[in-house]
Amino acid sequence: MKDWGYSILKGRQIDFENNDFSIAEYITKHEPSFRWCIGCGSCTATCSAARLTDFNPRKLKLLIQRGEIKGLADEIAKCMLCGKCQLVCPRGINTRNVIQNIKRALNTCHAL
Amino acid sequence: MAINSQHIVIIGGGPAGLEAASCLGTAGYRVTVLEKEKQTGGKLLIWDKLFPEFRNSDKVLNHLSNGFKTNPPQILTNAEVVSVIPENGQHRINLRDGQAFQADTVLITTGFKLYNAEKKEEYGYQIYENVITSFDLEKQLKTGNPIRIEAGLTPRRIAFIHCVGSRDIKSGNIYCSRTCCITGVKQAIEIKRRLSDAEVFNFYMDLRMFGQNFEELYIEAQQKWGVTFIRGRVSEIAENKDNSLQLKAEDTLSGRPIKMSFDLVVLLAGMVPEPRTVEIGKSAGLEFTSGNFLAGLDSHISQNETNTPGIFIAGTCREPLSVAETLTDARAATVKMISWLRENETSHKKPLIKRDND
Amino acid sequence: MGKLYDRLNQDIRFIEGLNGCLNCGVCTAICPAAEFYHYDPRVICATVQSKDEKMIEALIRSETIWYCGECMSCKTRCPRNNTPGFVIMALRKLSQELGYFTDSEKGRQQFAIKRAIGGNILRTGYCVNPDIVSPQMHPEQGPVWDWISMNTPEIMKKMGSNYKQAGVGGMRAIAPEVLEELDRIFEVTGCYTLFDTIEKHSKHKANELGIEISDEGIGNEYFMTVYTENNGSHNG
Amino acid sequence: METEGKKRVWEEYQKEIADDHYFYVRSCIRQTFFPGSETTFLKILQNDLKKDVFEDARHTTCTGIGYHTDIVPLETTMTVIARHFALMTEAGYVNIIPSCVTSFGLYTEVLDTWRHFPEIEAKIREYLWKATKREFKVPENLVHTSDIIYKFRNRIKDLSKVSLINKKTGLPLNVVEHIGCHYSKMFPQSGVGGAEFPAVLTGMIEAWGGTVIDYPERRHCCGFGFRQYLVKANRGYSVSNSKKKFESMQPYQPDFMVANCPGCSMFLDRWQYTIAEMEGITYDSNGTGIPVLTYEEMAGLVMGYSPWDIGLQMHQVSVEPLLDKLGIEYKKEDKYLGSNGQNIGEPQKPMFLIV
Repeated sequence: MKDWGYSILKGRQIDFENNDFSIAEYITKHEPSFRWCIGCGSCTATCSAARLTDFNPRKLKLLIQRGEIKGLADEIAKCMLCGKCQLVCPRGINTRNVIQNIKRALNTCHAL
Repeated sequence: MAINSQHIVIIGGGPAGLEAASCLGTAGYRVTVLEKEKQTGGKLLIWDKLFPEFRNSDKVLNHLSNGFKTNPPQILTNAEVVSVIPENGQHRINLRDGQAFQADTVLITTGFKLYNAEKKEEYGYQIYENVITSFDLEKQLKTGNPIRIEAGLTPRRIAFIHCVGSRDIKSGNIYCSRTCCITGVKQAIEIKRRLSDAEVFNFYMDLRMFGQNFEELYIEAQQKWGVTFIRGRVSEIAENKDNSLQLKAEDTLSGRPIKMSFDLVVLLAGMVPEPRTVEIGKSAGLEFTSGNFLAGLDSHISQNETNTPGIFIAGTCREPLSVAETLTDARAATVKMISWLRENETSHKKPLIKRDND
Repeated sequence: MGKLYDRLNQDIRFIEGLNGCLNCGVCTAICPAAEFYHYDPRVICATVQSKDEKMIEALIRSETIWYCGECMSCKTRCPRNNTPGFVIMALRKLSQELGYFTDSEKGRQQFAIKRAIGGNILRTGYCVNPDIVSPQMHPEQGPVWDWISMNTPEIMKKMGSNYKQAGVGGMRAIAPEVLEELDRIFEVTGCYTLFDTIEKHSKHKANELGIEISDEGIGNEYFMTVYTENNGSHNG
Repeated sequence: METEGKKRVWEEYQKEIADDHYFYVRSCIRQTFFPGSETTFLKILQNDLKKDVFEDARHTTCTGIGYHTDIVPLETTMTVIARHFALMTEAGYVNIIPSCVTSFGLYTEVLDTWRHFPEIEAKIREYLWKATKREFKVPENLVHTSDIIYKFRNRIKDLSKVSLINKKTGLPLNVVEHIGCHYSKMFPQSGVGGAEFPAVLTGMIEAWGGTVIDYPERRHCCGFGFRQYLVKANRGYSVSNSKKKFESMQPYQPDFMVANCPGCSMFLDRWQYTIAEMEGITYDSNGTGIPVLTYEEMAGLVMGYSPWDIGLQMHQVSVEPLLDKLGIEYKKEDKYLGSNGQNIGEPQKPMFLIV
C-alpha cells in the first residue's frame, strides 16, 4: 500500500457502540457509588496527584464509564491514594474503593 | 355568604385559572372562567404523573374541582377570548363567537404552548419516526400501554435531549423553560420502571433542580435507576439504515466528542407563550417579557400585576413554571386582585376630589 | 501593543464570533477537526473568554489554533450565535502579527501557504490553477491528474476553457492591468504587511533552526520542511 | 422517514433567485479540476434556457482560499469582492452568481457584516477607490450557480433526454447529495432549504427522477479544511473526514454522489482513489468506487450532453458504471482523446482502484 507522507486517522469520537464497558461494569458491581458522580470536579480540584501531573480523576472516571480505557493503567498509576477526593465529594462516592476497584478490574478484566 | 357584586373574569381554565377561581369564590367574589377548550384542566389533562413524587395528575385536577364547594364560579367552555378592552373603568372581554363580558377585574391564566420541536431541524422531529417530544411520551405513558417505538419493538436505548427550544438564540428563546430538566429525570425513571433493561441517557447543558425534592429525584435516577447523565448539548440526530438514531454531542466533562445510537429520542421541548395570549395582551395594552410572555409590573414585588390597572396575570402565561409554582402563583394573584377590588370599590364611593394641579 | 484580549476584541470576526459561551459543546460535537485532532473549540472559547492573558498567549503559540478547517459547521448550531471558527481566525491573525505562529509545527505552515497561495494569487489572479497542483506534491490526485498535467492546454481546450489566453472563459490569462489592481488592493488593505510579517518571522525561525530559506518561491528547504513535517502528536 | 416534515422545513427557507441577467463569477478550483462543468453551466443557461449570463474578463479570484488559510486579511478579501461588485455595476447588472461555494459563502458573509457594521462597508469603499478608482452598488440578488439550476430544474426536466433512473430496472437511482459547508451552514437563510435539509440538490435529483439518500453523516464536511488539504502534512485530516462519509453512506449503496461545491466534488472523487491505494478499500461492490458528479455535469447528462464533452474523463473514479445504469451511450475509446479527436495518451491504471 502507498505512503504519501500522511495517513488516514482514527476518529477521536467516543465510539459508544464499539467500546469496552467491562471495567465500568466491574467497578459498578463492586462499588455502586461509582455511578453517583455528577462531574463537578471537586476531586480533581483537591487531587494531590493533579497538582504534580496531568491526572484528572473526573475525566478518568467518565472515560471509563464511556468505555474509553486506552492507557488506563498508566493513568491510574498516577493516583497516590491520599483520599482527599473522598473528603470533598458532594455525592459521598467512596472514591478510594473506586480507585482500588479500577486497579482490580484492570487485573481481572484485562491483563493490561 | 355575602356575594360581592364585583365581577371577575378569569381567562383560561387550566390549573392557574381554576385555583384562582376557587380562592376568589371562597372570598365571596362573583367569578366567570372562560375556557377555550371543551373541558377545563389545561395541560394537566395530557399529563400522566407529576414530578417529583409521581402523583397522578388526576389528584391535582380533583383538588381544583373540589375548590368550588362554596360559591362556585360560572365556567364557560368553548369560550375563546380574542380581546380585552378597558371600558369605563371596567374591562370588556370579547369572545370569538361575538359574546362579550364586562368585568371589574380580569385575571389572565392562558398558560403556555409547547415549543414546536420541528423547528430544531437538526433533531429531525416529524422527520425521523423515533424522535418524539416529552408531550408525546407523556401521552404514551398515560395510555398505560407498554412503551414501543414506531416499528412495534421495545426500545433498548433511549435518550432525553434537554433545552430543545430553550436557552437557544437560534430558536428565538433565550430563556430557560425551567421544568424540562426535572421532566427529563421523571420520564427517565418512568421508562426504567417499565423497561428495567433499557439504557436511559439524559443530555443536558445544566441540570436545574430548583424545586422541593427535585435534586433528590435526580440522585434517585442515578443511584436507584442507573440513568446516565451526559453534559453536552446534542448537535444533531440522524437516522441510521435500521431506523435507529445516531446522535452527536460532546461529552464536555470528559472533553471528547461522542457518537451514540438510540432506539428512541425524547426531545424535552420548552414552553413558549400561546399566540392567543400575545393577541389578548396586545389588545389590553399589556407589556411583554423578552421571551414574549406577559410581563408583571415588577419582577420582585408585583409579578401578578400588569401595567394596565385591573388586569392581572398568573401561571405560565407570564413565565415557565411548574404545576406547584403555578398554583402558588394563582393564589398570590388573588390576594393582589382582592386588594385592588377593595381599593377600587372604596374609591368609587369617595367623592371625586379635583386636585389643583390637574 | 496592548493586551492580547483587547487586540482580539478589535477584530470584527472576534466581535461577531463570541457573545458569551455557555460551554455546551455543541460545536465540538460536529467539528471535523475535533474528531481527528486534539482539538476542542469549546475549550478555545472558554480560554479566550476567561481573558487570562497568559492562557491566551499560550493558546496563540500552540498547535491548537491551527487545527480548525474553517468549515464553519459550528456557526449553524451554537445556541448563543457564536462562531468558534471566527474566533480561531482572529486568534490566527494575532498569532501571525506577533510572530508566535512559528512556535508550533502547524503554525509554521503559514509560510508554505503564503508562498504557494499568496504567491499564486499575485502572479496569476487565481488562488489555485493547474500549474500549482503538481503531481509530485499532490500524489492523491491520481493518474488521471498526471495525464491532465501532461496535457493541460489540450484538455483545457477540449473543455471549452480559454487557457492562458486573453478574453473571457475558464482559466483565462488575467491581464497585467488587472493584476496591478490586485496589487494595489493588497497594498492598501494591509495584505502585504501581513505577508511581510509571515516572511520575517519565518526567516527568523528558519535561521534559528539552521534550515535553508530563499527569498521567494517554494524551492527551498524550509518550505519543504514546514510543508511535510508531522511529528505525529496531533491526533490519536 | 416522513417527507412531510422535510417539506415544512423547506418552506421555511425559500430564497429569491433572479430569473435572468446574471453576472457570472468563476471558481478557481472548478476551472482547475472540472472546467467542463462551468462550460456546461453556461451552455445550459445561454443555449438551452436562453438566459443572459455576462462574464467580465477582468474578474479574478475572490481570494477566498487565502482568506480561509488566514494569509489574506478580511479587509483585502472584502475589497477584492467589492471590486467584483464594481465590475458588475459597471456592466449594468444587479444579480451576481458565483460558481464557487467558498466565494458564495464569503460574498454572503461580507454583505452580512456590512449590514451590521456600515462603517466597515464605508471603509472598504474607500480602500477600493484608493486602489482602483472604482465604485459599486451592492448586488440586489446574490445566489450560487447551483441555485440557478435548482430554479430551472423543471424547465430542464422538460428539455431532458435522460432521467436519473436505472434503465435496466426502471427504479430511481440512489443519489448521495453533498452540500458545500459554506453554502448554507454559515447563513441558513441564504441556502435553498436551509442548513439541515438543504433542498438545492435534492430538488434537482427528485425533479429528474432520482431518490436522495439521507445517511447519518450527510451533513459532514468533505474534509477540505483549506490548510488541512493544502499543506501535505495535514492531509490525513482531509482524507479521514471524507472516509467517515463514505463509510456512513456505503450501506445505502449509492449509485453516485453529486456535490454543489467545486472542492467537495473533487475531493470526494480523489479521496476514494487515495483510500483504495492506501488501504485497499472501495465503497461500492465492484471495486470501481462511487462515481462523483458536479451538479452541472448531472444537469448536462440529463440534457443529453456527451459525457466526454462535459469532462467526465477528468474524474479519477470511473463514471462508466453510472452511464451504463442511465443507459447513456458512449464510446470508451473516445474518452481520452484531444479536442480534435487526436490521441494524447491515456492515464495509467491505479494499483487498486478499478477503472
